[in-house]
Amino acid sequence: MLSCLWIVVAFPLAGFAALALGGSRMPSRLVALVGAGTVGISAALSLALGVSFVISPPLGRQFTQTLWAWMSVPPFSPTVSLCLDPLSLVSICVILAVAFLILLYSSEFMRGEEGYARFFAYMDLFVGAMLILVLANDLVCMYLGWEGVGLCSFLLIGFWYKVPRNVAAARKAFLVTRVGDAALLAGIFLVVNNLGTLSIPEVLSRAAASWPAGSAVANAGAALFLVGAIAKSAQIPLHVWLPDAMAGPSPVSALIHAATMVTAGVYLIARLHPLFQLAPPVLFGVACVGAVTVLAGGLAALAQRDIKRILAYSTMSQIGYMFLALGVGAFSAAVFHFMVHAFFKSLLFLGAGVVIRGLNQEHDIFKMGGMRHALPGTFWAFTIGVCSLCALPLVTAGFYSKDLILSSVLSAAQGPLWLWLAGVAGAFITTLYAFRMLFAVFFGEARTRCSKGPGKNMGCALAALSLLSVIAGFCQTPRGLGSVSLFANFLAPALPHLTEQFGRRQAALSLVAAMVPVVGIMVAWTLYVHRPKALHGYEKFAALAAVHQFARAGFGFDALYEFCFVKPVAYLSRINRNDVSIAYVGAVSRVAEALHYLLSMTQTGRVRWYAAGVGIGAVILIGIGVLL
Amino acid sequence: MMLALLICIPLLGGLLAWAAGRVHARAPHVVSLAALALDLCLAIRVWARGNAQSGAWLAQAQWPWIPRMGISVNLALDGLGLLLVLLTLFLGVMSIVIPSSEPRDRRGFFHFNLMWAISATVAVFMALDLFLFYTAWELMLVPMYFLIAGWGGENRVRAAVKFFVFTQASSLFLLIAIVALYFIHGASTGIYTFDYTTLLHTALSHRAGAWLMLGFFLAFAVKLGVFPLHGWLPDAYAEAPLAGSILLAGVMAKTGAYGLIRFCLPLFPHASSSFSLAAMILGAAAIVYGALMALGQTDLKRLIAYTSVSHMGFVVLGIYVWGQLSLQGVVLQMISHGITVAALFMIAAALEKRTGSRDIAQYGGLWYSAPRLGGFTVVFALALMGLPGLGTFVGEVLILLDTFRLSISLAVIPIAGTVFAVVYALWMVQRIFMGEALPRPHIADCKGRELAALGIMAVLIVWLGLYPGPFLDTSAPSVTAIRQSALDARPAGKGSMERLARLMQ
Amino acid sequence: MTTVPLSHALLLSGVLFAIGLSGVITRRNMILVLLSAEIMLNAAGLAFVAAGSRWLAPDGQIMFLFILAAAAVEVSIGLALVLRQSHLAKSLDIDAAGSMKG
Amino acid sequence: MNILFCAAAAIAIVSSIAAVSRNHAIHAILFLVVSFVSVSLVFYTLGAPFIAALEVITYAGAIMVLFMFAIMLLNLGAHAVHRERQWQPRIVWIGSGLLSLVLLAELAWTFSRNGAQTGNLPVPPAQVGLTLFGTYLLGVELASMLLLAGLVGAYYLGKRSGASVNTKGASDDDGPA
Repeated sequence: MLSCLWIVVAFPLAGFAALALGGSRMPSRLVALVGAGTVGISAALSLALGVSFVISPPLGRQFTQTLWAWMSVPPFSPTVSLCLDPLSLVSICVILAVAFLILLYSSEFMRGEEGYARFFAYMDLFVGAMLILVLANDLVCMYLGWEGVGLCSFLLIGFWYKVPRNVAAARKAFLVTRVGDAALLAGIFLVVNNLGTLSIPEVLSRAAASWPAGSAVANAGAALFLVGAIAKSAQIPLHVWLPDAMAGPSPVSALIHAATMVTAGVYLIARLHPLFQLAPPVLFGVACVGAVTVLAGGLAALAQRDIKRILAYSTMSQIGYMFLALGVGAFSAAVFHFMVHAFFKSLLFLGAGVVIRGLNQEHDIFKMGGMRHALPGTFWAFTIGVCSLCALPLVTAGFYSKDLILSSVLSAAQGPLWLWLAGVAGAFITTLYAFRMLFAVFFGEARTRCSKGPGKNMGCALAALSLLSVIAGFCQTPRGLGSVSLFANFLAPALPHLTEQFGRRQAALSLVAAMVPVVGIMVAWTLYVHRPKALHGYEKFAALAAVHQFARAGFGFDALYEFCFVKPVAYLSRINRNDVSIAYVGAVSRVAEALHYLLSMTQTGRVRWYAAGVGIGAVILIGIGVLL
Repeated sequence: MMLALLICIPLLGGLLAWAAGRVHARAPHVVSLAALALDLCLAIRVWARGNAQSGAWLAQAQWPWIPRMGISVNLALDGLGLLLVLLTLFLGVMSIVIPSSEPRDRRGFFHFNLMWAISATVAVFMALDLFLFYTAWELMLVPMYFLIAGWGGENRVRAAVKFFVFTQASSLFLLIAIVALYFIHGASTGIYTFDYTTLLHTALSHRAGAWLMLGFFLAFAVKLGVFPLHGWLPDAYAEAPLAGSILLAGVMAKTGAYGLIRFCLPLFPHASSSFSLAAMILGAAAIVYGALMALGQTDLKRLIAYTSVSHMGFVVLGIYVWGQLSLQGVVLQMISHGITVAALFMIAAALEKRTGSRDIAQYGGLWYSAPRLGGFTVVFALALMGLPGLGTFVGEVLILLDTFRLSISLAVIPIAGTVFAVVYALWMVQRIFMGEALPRPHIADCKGRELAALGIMAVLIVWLGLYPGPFLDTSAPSVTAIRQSALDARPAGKGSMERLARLMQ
Repeated sequence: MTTVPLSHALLLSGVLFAIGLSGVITRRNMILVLLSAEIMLNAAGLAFVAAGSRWLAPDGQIMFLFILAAAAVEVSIGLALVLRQSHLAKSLDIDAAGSMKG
Repeated sequence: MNILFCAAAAIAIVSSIAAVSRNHAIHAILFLVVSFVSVSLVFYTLGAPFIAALEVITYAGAIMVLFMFAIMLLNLGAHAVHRERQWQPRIVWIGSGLLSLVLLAELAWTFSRNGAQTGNLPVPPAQVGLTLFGTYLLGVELASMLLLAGLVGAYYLGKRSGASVNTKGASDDDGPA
């Protein structure tokens, strides 16, 4: 059964091939069938694989399938090989499940768009690349998937290619992530040079054996991988592409820029965690990046008006939580949050998609309102998503995952208290912006008329994701609440389990953390619904307004990069359009011309001068003969 | 015999095509296509058969030519040469088969020039006699000059003269170096010969070696378009007719790299070793500089030309790193770059034919009317930037890995260069196919022969990217042999590479 | 019979040649330029004859004969040109022939 | 013999200098004749009587007559001497004289290193003739061709120059180069 692993990857790629070659001639129903069907089959197959994996686990709880030798230039011989272990199994199941639901949603959402087949082709390619990234047993093979998802992200952000803004956003996304990819590639080079292998398990075991903890080479390698992860996962300071990436269709934002691709950085660090454990400063750096991003993302989300940009900053912030967890060594907590986040964030994006479609591409939440009545089903789904995002205690999946992260931060040896405080503050801000969005969109009076509601396919997808957003948390509950540890135990062979210390202090602080969302909801209710006028006064304070502006602009990173990199490069290439480095060609011809001019001056037409010239020439020649 | 056939078929085909031009306007096209296809089949047959044999040389043939001066027609084909011959013939077929490459007038003479240029290029890849090599090297130049000057764009004469002067001037250095080598070898051993294998172990003084090496390097570097010597390149690439651009960028640039690998480094191992740091820096600089220049271009063909400068930077870097990986990477980079750049020139020609302009600002939003052309452009633009899964990635990653192994600080520049590559590749695609559509409503999408040619090339580039095994295996023995022969001659720890490596530790 | 040292004969030819050269360069009258050229030719012939005499070979004298033939032709053509030019330009000034510069 | 050579050489040098520097064309010609005659004497001392005779006959005789004819055709009179004086201020001789002196110094330095003597026997005209029409037959033929070409050329130029005086425009067109 496990040997069918390659088929899981092959199906979406086959779907891509079919759609790319013949998609333009297929009827749209067939396109959707091929596009979503191939992913659906893969999803079913992955579930079957999961069952088979649990029932009869392979040796070492790890199954490797080498498909072919990619390049064999010893000592560099990457292979195209897949590896199924608990981590990748969980990941592919989540990815395929979410991807299938989103494609189901898209089959209705995208109907009538120009490039319907193109959309599904890209999506299938994306799923295939994501599966390669997750399943790869080889660093270079992983890089293949890593770049592949980046490419699909580029193609899909620029899906509506006629709008220059979308095109620029697509380019920006690819460029920024490519900066990280270059670092990742350098990291791979470092690893293969020092360890002589590319197979991930081999790399990890050899690194543990030959690199002392905290050594420079381990730090350098981990840091390079971290840069790659930061760029891909839109963490500060390489997060600038993610808000712009919302130019793509909503399902794309849901699948790529919320559920799967952006969490690739988290997956990378989890996958290579022994390497990071050899580099404690880098690991601490991961936590810091996470904590900063949690806060910055949340604050920026609070200042946005565009519903998708709010969700984008929210995604950043939530991935910040995952980084926080990774940084303190709670790898399974990060993966758990990855799974739960995939469900509720795609739910939110899909819900937002319904609203936006219903309001004719209206993105501003303050021009929406009262959608509760127009789209009741969507309202409930969205509410579930928001609650899960805010980690409403007990009933939502988000609570269990976020609680696990915060308690891990608290009990981790290297986690100082301010990391936990940042996490809790982030949770409060999360609640604030999430409910601000919910209240603005679904409560109050309708400012725009809703023209279209979700159909059958979209409804199914929303319902399934809502369900998952609620129940997914119950496989891992904290000690006080049943102490279920299915998820962490399942991952244990791949990811070390962080043993939580559970004392009175932890319990008290956990309780505080759990209550934060409730307080947050009340504050949000007060600020945005009950007494909205309270907020209007803030503009009087220039400092506050400036902070608001600053947060809305994403803390000025865009402007900074524009000033430091984009402008100089553009300026250089513009002024040097005619290539100064080959100006010497012109100089050569000009010197020749000048010589020609000089020589032609001797051509006077006076015979006596010519005779004198002949005489001088004879004198010189004979003189040379005499002197030599 | 097979080797002579490989050279002679295009030669005769060219003559026949010229003659056929008097009979019917379409006849030259058919004749040269048939000749090249036959030649390609022969080359593929050599490839299919060759792997069984052991040793670096797959086929060899020798006839006396001017025995008194030690000149013979000495042809030999190893894996490296074979791959490049295959590339030459493949691109030759592609450049003929595509309809937009067909000129309006003087078709017979056009095909004659094309075929002779191809034939000379094939001979360059096979010649083991330096005199024969030089003859073929020069023979390559003349038909190409006529192609550019006769059927090029607006500034064709200027571009052709620039091309001719540059390459001819640099070739003279090559000639001087070859003759000097001939006499030095003759003086020291008493055997006056142009035979490559005999000359391989000529004892040279330090200074003589350095000067001769520079002579060789200059000629090859100009052909390759190494950074400060690329002055002719953007003009010639941009002004040449489609088939000329494909041959120039796809194949002839590779003769420079081939010359470096086959002649420059093995003949002068000491001098090259001291020179390698400078050459590597030139290569790394070219990667970034070419990318920057590509960003600023408004002419599509010039843009492609500058990306070519950038990619040839990788090739130079890989050659002078002189590692097994990097050389294998160079071979693969040459093949995939040849295919990529040829495809991009085809696309540029298709766009030029349909819109009547090469100015990128004149394009925009063309995806709507030509999605297939857009798709191909995306694929080959991705190949330009070295996306994994496409051939250029394999080449780049192998080159970069060996560079990284040699010196991390040197590797930083090309790795950063790959980021620039994203900018120009994506920007190119987006400016042409995306954004707001211009008033011009529709252009025809590619179909028929154009579709087939681009499709085959796209399949090949993916094949190279995902399963480069057959290509790497073909070139491995010859690359190992050449590399080893140069390494054996080189004293340990004397070269700048070793010094560099020590510096880095 | 005492013989003349070869160097004396060659020196004489050198002196005559130099005189002729300075005449060619300096004179503006075309006829006198031709005349100076005759002196130079003659000097060259002298060198040949002297060298032939040194080896007792007839070849030097034969060379003089050839020079003589060339001089005869040169003078006849040259004078014809001078006549024509003086008709056209109404002057014997050789610098006036600068208008022929292409 | 040596004295004869030296005397003849001295006369040749002096008369050649006079020939190139006289302002009156006829005087110059006459000095040139003197120069040629003295050079023919030098030839005689060098053991080349045949050449000495030819020098007198052809150079001093035929060629000089040609010059005479040309000067007479051009009708150079006293005004020509005056114009010549205007054209040739003494100063212009300095440059060319210096150049010639340098050339002469170089030649002298080269020649003076040669200590050989010229032959003490004359080379008889018979031997010259035999060699001329034996070894150098081809050269003789070429020289005759040259003379023929000179003849035709001089005739043609002379004819055109005569025609151009009368009908200048018409004759300029029909002449092939």
